[in-house]
Amino acid sequence: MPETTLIGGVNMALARALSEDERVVVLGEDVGANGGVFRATQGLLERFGPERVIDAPLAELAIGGISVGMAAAGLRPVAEIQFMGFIYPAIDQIVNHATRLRNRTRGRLSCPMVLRAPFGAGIHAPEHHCESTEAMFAHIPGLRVVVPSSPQRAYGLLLAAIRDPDPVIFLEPTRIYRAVKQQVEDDGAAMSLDDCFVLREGSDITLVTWGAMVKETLAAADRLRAEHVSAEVIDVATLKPLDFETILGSVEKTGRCVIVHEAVLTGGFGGEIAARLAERGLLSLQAPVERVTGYDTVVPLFRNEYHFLPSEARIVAAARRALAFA
Amino acid sequence: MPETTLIGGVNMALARALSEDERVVVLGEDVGANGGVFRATQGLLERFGPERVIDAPLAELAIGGISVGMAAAGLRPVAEIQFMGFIYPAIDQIVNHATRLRNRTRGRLSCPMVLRAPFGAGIHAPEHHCESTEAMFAHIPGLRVVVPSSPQRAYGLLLAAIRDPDPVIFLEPTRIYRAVKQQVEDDGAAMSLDDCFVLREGSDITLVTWGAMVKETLAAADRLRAEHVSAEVIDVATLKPLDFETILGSVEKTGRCVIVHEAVLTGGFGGEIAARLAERGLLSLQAPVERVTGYDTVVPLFRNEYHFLPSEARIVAAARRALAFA
Amino acid sequence: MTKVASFEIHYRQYLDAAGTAVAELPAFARDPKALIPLYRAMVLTRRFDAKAVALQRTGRLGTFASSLGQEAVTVGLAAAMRPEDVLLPTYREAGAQLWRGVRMEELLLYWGGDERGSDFQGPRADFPICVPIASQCLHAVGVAYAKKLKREPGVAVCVCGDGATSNGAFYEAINYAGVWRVPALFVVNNNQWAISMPRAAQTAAGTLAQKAIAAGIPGVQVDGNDVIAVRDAVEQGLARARGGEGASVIEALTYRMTDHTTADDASRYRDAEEVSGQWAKDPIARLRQHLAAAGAWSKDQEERLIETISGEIDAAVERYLATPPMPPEAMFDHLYAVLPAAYTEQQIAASRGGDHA
Amino acid sequence: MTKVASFEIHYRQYLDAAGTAVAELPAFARDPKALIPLYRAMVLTRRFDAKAVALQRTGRLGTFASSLGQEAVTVGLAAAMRPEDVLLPTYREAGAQLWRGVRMEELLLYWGGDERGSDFQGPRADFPICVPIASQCLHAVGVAYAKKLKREPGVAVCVCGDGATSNGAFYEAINYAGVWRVPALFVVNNNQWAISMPRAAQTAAGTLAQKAIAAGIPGVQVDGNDVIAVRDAVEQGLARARGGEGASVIEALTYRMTDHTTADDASRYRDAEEVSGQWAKDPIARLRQHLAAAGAWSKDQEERLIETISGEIDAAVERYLATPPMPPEAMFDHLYAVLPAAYTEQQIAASRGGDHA
Ligand SMILES: Cc1ncc(C[n+]2csc(CCOP(=O)(O)OP(=O)(O)O)c2C)c(N)n1
Ligand SMILES: Cc1ncc(C[n+]2csc(CCOP(=O)(O)OP(=O)(O)O)c2C)c(N)n1
Ligand SMILES: [Mg+2]
Ligand SMILES: [Mg+2]
Repeated sequence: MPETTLIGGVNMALARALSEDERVVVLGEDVGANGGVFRATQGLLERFGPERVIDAPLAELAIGGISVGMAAAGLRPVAEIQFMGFIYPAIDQIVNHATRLRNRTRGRLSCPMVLRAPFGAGIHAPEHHCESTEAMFAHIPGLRVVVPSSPQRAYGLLLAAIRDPDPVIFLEPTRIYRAVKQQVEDDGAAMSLDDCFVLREGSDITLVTWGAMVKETLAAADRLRAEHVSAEVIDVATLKPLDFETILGSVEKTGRCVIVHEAVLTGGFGGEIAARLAERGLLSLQAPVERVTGYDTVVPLFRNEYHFLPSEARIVAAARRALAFA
Repeated sequence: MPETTLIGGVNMALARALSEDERVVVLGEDVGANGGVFRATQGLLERFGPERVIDAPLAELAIGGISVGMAAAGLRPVAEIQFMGFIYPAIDQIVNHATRLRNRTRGRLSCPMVLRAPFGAGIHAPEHHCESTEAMFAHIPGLRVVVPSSPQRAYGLLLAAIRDPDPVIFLEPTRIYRAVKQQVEDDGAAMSLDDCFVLREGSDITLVTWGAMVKETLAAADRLRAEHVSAEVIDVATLKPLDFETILGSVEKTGRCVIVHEAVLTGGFGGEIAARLAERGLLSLQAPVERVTGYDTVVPLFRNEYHFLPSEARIVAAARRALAFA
Repeated sequence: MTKVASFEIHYRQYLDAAGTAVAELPAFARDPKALIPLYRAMVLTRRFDAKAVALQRTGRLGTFASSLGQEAVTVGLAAAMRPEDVLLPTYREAGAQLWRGVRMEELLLYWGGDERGSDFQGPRADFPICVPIASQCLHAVGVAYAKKLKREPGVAVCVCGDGATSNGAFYEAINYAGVWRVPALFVVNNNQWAISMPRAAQTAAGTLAQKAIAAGIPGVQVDGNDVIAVRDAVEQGLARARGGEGASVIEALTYRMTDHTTADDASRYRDAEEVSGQWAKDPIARLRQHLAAAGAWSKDQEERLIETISGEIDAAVERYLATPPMPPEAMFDHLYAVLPAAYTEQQIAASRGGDHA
Repeated sequence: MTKVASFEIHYRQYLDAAGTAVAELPAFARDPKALIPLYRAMVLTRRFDAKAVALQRTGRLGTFASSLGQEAVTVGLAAAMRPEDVLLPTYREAGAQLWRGVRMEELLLYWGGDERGSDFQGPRADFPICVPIASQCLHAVGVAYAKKLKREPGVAVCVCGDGATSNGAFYEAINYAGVWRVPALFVVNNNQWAISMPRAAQTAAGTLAQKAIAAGIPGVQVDGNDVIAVRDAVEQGLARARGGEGASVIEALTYRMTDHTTADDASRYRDAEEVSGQWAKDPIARLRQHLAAAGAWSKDQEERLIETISGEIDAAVERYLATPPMPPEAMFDHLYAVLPAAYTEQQIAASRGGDHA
């Protein structure tokens, strides 16, 4: 079995989907000869030709809207937005059309499309290349919001997203695109879009996270283990629809919870999870839910972006606070 | 003192701002001769002329982006988006420019602009005329998000928003545009954008809301009073930055809280408030925080939209659950 | 300075305002009898429109957007289309939708606030009415791309208003359609107004057809009150697209004879004289005169037509009014193909209805 | 069919690739000595550019976007501007920014990931580098509107790339600028590539200048490697705008001689021969030949120029490298004019730095 990175998992899933389903097309800026600025679409033009691997003129609203039209007319577009910082013009098409076409026509038309975008800070890139505004999307009814955090999950979740009959936003954590290699079999096996992933079982505290922060969160769990604290680590992976039962089950077991995300605190999706824990898990909670997040400000340019991102140290400190609470 | 409606308060504030500060301009689709589709800008063209009351071609992205340019060049644009359902193309300019220009230039340039939009369902209008996606905006650093819910607050908060040196989204609850009349003095007095409004004091439970749901929430408080329950009603009014201290203070007093908003549950701003209550108010909470919200689906067309909206009955029931919790 | 490019915009008209042919008629229009279906459809559109407005005024319909005076555009474009083409309309194209087989009760359900009105039993691939201005132009490019890739026949026909041509979505759409050479056609239904904004306030461009130049595709202007000119221009645009020559833009010049919608009051922003002057160009009277002059239409036929049409409309209204609302929980039925478990609880709560706890 | 409108697009060049005048030079260019500042600025731009790339390669700068080969566009347009004009640049207009008084160390700070690089001490009203493609075009309309309303002199000069002309923001901007008749100028720096997308893949339009027709404003094409042509065209566009005649579009034809940015590898998508063939059109060599032929430039002058410029650049680099980073809590300093109390706690937490709890 070949070893591959997260971006490699994305590439494998795209190739698989293109070869198994002729309705699948890939479109976006620089996805053709260039293979995508991160190489997610590398080799696809050569294998599947320019009719199915489509370089798009520079217009994200168009990429969104044209994907809606393609999907409604029977294709399965997988569109790339070059960076999440440029996804905003497409929101109109997502909110007003992609997620509504099925409901609006009582199922006559539908919108099986995937919008992929690299997201998150920490890659030393210029402004607008470090967004994590997944919460804006998780608020939109009718959408699925998926965030892989390992090569295997990139492959399995992207395949699931492409096969899903409804629109999916697929956010790829740039910072860990090449962080680890894993053996990923190209067996066409999709993963569930209805379940969180328990990455590590534990009994003292639950750490909930997604995206690139999985890295620091696992490191924090290691550090806690050295202090004889057994931390359960959950990768939410699919933010919408949210598999809250898995999170709740874990917190009912551990009684304590730290939620970690890179996005700014206020209105971040951690708030939704914390709110639900307070609603349905109040009697199990032995300490307030902690949120470790990006600060409520504009991500600094890269010289200081590192100070913005949640660190392993901040996660450990939050866990210690939760553990010390009595 | 003249009696006026919420939309009247908006109109008064616009007229006041235009007459007291020559940098203020009003722009948007149909804001001129037509006076706005809801008449918010009625009479302004006649009084202030077409250079300052500007009919805009049909392009919301442009309305957002041009306002940024105007503001950076020393004007104080107050732009109208005809309905919140059409605000999405402008999000790009809000996230990427309006809220960042000051930080990006270390204060050299800034962006004192207001984007007004009618929002919310329940007016028997066609699709896309019933949005409440304020949570998407409350997640954007550097923005202020303001929602008036009475004629007086429409006047005072809009004046404050226009005078504020930073960008403000000002969402006007369409459903109560003409619901009540109030005496509003045109005295130029702005209200604070840093404080919630306690509309009614109470000791048994705190009801937190904003926008058109203030109406049902006050009605629910009346109903509860008849059951000898003393409900404190808070109109958040400024969602961002959030005056959480007032809410926390109230819940520390009452021990119970129901949050009411029209937006869909998941990722709604109620989640942020509930999460903070669970973080900082855990020891005061005598019952789980309840959220009464729109359902997690696309707002139905108007024949059924009424089933989507939180009702007085649902608020009362949630309050009763919270009160019965032991 | 060297000239590196030059462009011309042409205008097409066959019938003048009095119904007299001012140019040799295209083949389909030479036999006057062949024009009767167009006439019938325009009359139906106008009568249906009047009924919808009446229903709104009496509280039995929501806000409605009238197409009064614009019947030649909406009927003419649909008449040029084939079943396998896909229509992507705005809210002012009832004439085209009815021609293509959308039922009157479906349109009434839509304007009555019921999603089932967009579940057309007729043209299953046609798009529903699009409210966010110009956003459907992009869908048309996607539909056209799908047709081309799948080697399926058919053209995506997008209709939008004059206001829409100021919107970035319109421009991105025609530009993509041009460079990808997809079978699409953009019909700009220029009724001179976008709510209260007159055409001249939207753009400094002298014609809207010239917007096509920015995308490197052909643009043409037609008399939108001349149903023959509209149908002819659309046929040519469709033929181009079918022949693999790609997309084009047609600007149809017409006039919005009434309020923007039933929620609007046009007297606030435009002169009654401007409007009444436009009646002289009425598309229905024009074709009737043309037919009558050719001996192809009589008072008697007119009366019978009105009678039949009125009967059809009344029957449709009855079916509309007899349709009970969907149950509240239906708001979850088509949120996803299969409702995720996470939503079941809310669906059950919703089923109790708005007034319940 | 009646012709209702016609348009032409013209192309302007003064110096051919060999530096020979092919048309009568505009007034400002008749005295060769007057062209030396332009030459100097182009050389500075290229040397600065090379230094920035070197700093990036050695890990002392972040991703950098080179303007190699495009110096005539960026310098020519700035040279035509007045101080009271406002520049709205992309990331590839270092030449224009330096001409207008932005300091080299400021540009380096920007590319080094430090916001203070956009706090220009020189042109205080100029906009910072804009990354989201075409979004600055709309700002230009707003700035121009403000100038017009306040009866202030000055024109908003927006620069964007060929890729940007596919974006709705570009079109909405030129359309608004046209109908509002504001003092704005849109310079399309057409370097033939948008990362890996060749110009022909962006649009079916034969020129980008013709996009202006959609907005009803003039569009002209110039040789973007001829600094005289660029400056001349921009002067005329500015004169129009200053005279109250409104906005226009200039397409400057040039070529991106290197990778899109230091993070790009253009060999993946374009032939080395295509690139090397373009060196024959180099804007700097062209002007040098013109000046030398006129006896206005010597080897000696060239050597002294290089020496001075190198010294200036080295000094700027030193100042850049000597600038310590801002403290972490500075990320809150300019979030709002006055930081709301709700943020104080977070600002204090941030001041402890990323590694701390
Ligand atoms: C994106 C968007 N902005 C605003 C509106 C509100 N609105 C509805 S119709 C209309 C005018 C449309 O004018 P035009 O395109 O000329 O079409 P017409 O109504 O004249 O047929 C406006 C501004 C909308 N529906 N969509
Ligand atoms: C809205 C947006 N989408 C995508 C990008 C990523 N991106 C950066 S530069 C670029 C190409 C720009 O091409 P062009 O406008 O021709 O300018 P050039 O870089 O050639 O000067 C792209 C796609 C971006 N910055 N902004
Ligand atoms: Mg119109
Ligand atoms: Mg380019």
